[in-house]
Amino acid sequence: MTFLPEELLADQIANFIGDVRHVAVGNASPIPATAALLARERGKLQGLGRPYVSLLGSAKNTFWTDGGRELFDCAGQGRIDVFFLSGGQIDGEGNINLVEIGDHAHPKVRFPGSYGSAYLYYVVPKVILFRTEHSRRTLVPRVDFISAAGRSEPNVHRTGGPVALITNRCLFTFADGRFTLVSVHPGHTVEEVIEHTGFDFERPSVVPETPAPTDETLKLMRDKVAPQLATLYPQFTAKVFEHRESALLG
Amino acid sequence: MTFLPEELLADQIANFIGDVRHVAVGNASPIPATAALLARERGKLQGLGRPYVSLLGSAKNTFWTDGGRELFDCAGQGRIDVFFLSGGQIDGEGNINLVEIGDHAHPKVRFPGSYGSAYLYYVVPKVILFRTEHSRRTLVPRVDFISAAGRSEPNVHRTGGPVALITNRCLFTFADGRFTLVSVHPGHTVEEVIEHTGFDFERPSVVPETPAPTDETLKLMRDKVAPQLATLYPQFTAKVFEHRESALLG
Amino acid sequence: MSLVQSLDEALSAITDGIMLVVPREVCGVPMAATRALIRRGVKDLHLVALPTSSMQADMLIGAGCVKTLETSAVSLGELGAAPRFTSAVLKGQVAMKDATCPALHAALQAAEKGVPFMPLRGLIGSDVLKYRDDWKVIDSPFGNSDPIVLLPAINPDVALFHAPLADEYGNVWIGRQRELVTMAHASKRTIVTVEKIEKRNLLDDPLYAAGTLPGFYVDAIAVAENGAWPLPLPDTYKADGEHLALYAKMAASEEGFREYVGKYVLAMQVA
Amino acid sequence: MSLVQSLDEALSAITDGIMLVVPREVCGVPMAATRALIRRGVKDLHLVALPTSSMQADMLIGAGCVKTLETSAVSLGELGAAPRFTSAVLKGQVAMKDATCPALHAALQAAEKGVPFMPLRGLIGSDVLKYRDDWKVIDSPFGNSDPIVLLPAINPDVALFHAPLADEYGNVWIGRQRELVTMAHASKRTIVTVEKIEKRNLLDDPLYAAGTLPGFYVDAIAVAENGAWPLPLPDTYKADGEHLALYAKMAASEEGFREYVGKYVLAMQVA
Repeated sequence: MTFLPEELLADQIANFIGDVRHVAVGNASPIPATAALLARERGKLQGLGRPYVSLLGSAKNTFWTDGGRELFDCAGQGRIDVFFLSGGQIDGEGNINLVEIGDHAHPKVRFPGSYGSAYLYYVVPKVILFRTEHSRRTLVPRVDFISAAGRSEPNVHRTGGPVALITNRCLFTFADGRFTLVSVHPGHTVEEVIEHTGFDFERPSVVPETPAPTDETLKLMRDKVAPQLATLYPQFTAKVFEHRESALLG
Repeated sequence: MTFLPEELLADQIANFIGDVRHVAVGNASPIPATAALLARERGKLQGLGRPYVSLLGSAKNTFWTDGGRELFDCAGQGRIDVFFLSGGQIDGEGNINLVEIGDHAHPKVRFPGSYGSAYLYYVVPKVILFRTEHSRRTLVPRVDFISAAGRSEPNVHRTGGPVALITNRCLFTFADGRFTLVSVHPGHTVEEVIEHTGFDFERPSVVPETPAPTDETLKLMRDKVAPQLATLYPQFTAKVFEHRESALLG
Repeated sequence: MSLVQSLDEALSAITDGIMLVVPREVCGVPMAATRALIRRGVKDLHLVALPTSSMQADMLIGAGCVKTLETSAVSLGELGAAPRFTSAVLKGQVAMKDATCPALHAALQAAEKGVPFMPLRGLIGSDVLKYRDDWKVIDSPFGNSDPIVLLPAINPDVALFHAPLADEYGNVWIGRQRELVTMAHASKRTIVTVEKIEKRNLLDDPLYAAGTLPGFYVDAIAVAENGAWPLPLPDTYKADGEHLALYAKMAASEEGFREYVGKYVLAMQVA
Repeated sequence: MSLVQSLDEALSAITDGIMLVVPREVCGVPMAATRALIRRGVKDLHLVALPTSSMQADMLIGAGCVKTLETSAVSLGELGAAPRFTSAVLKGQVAMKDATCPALHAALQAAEKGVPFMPLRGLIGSDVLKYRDDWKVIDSPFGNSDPIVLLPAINPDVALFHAPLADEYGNVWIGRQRELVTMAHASKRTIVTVEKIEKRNLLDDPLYAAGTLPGFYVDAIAVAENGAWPLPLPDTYKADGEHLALYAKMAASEEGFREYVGKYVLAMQVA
């Protein structure tokens, strides 16, 4: 079957989610939400009854009844296995910047702020970084402001951190403070990834192409996931799952 | 008018409550509850609309909706002005013992436990101690176990503590780590108080008699307070306010 | 296994030696579950009574289920001292970790928040603090030679309580009894007995949702009608004062307590 | 003065220079009150947005009401950056105290509990921590060379929010939005706007009581119908997306923002 880039990314993210108990997805994150719901549908098919998926912007898909602190308390209890973060800048050590570009005293660009990243990055076992603009502007040698650090000293209590970074061009994994290029999406090249990445990263001598979603996965996304997404992400759902003709990828 | 000892004590306690915003009364404390409600009726007469009275055992007379911690959080916020505590033992430095008598490793007597005293005694500005058995068994030179200390070193953050001790025989105030005998209840004597008190205390050369409740006060208690108490303390209300004939004090 | 189980199935995670947290009398004390645990003969519990207990702790201690008791007080209230508790403490049959109410609330909140400790005012100069070598005093870094107590988080293995209502998704309506939420958040597993289970989703109704512990935190539910008896269930039923007086009287002696257990615990059907 | 007041009366305690805490977008943002504050021209606020804000902080900053902003993020969400916030930060017109969401929740909980600080995991190695000289790092006395951040309590002068319903005793139904309770507990005064006031006692109904902030904590209430507009009120009404888009467009420039304020704030009647 043909598929859209969004479907490729969601499939890859769902693979990273794996078999876990609870995936939480922040606001304005339609592709991670698609991936989380896909993981849940796969869990249903295997009779697992997991993961539990919390979509933070959705009253229907969250269980919170203890106020805004509950998400963070829940993570602190070790009850959130996967979360997603992005960054105005992301550097090669996995540091993310959601605050500003330029000198702290006189920044040139201001982003909204760190949200919960300075906490969740440290306590959610699998944080999947997500940035659809893969450029030297976003993937930098060193972030100007560390909203949350990619790694910590050994004596720092840390139960979480980044495990992967997915972009519009490729997929990296993260371990021991370094990114490793795992695969390049169809239509993109390793050279292109090197050219547009501001930090050094590991890579095998032959970098495979990111595998296309299987027909089974595409059907799950389109038939089961899309209807669940429509209320929270109507525009995204319409574009990716309803009016596909306009944007097909071979 | 004639009155019962309970009415005398409640009147005295109400005077100590004074003009405050919030009086909280623990479980199984009918005389302090009477005093708190009397203070509220006096406030109404003066058009003050205070104090707010919380009776902890009563669903009708508490506002708590945040679970068992709310009472203590409320006190920590400085929103409880008056509370009442008792002790299996109370000593001359204002220490109270709600835990045990004897050696800690092998106690001879065990009380229920310290409840919230080890906290509330430190953070409620006016704690009124209350012990209807005034004897050398209860008022001791030194408590065997300090559930809560009567006073603290100057560097210890402390916004509360004991201001008075009322017994079946007399009324003490507490300041600078010492009790002072203020008045002796009708029918009792200073000598008797000295004989039955295990700790030293200050006293003026002439100790007055605890003044009888005024007719106005007795009417307030009997007409306004008693009906509010009846649900929570039916036996007490019946004994003190309904079947008074059997136990009148001249 | 389904979330909704028989009482004995639901309680199977309460094994010998675990740390078990239970609520105070006004919150929904799981008395049917307590009787089932005594029938099964669970042993060596580290019982955390948040922050106090009455008949439940007294029975569990009397039946020999408790190795360590962490609480602020145990008493039968107007019926007097808790006799089995008092006897066991005086005989050294139970290890006491005496606390004060807000310390237990705060230590559970520390576990809820995933932090190693919580600070608390008060306590300084008390023997409650003196005998708790697991509590620490530091100079507050925000003060000036200002000592403050730090309480280590309490992370129970299991939270157990009784509630009026659950739905088929495991959501439990707890109303104003919010320490039950903290207990569940702080504990590795949560087991709930309820008066009834309704076919609905409590979280869909904003009025119910405000007083609901989400099923996400709940590991097992068993229906136990009148499951707090003879203690009260808030907004649902009152205490059975006559039976409580009977308990106080019988439990005053070791023999009387055994007779009580024989008659009201061992001989009773599982709810 | 009665607890129920006109909007301007109720807001009179929000004077220049105070510390004001307001909730995030999904909790009931007091927008009618925000417009009234801008009309009155309040200045030099230390605004704590718990833990984030959208149009409310952007407007207060654009109108020159804010001296210090303490929050984890300000954004118009799908409509993009918050333009007046962004401009003011880049021009140095507002002093930023950048935080992270759970730190603000925890610091308010510290005030709620009357403790000087709360510990929090995470943060170590971040520039959020680096630029907060009011936050301290200690070696946890329960760890082994285990650094942990201590956040000083945030004790606001006033908590301000909008809710669906209050009763004549000042009890306010807040449903699941429990951070509103913590805000009120942590603040010296609490001012609430509501859609309506009913003649009843919310605490008498266990279903309502579970989601009620007791009037004991409330200092003033004003009725402001549709008082969160154009933002949503949970379980009551949705956001006015069209108006929000209009705001985002007009507020993109200083002049456009002035025009917006002239048209939708200054020219509007007090609710």
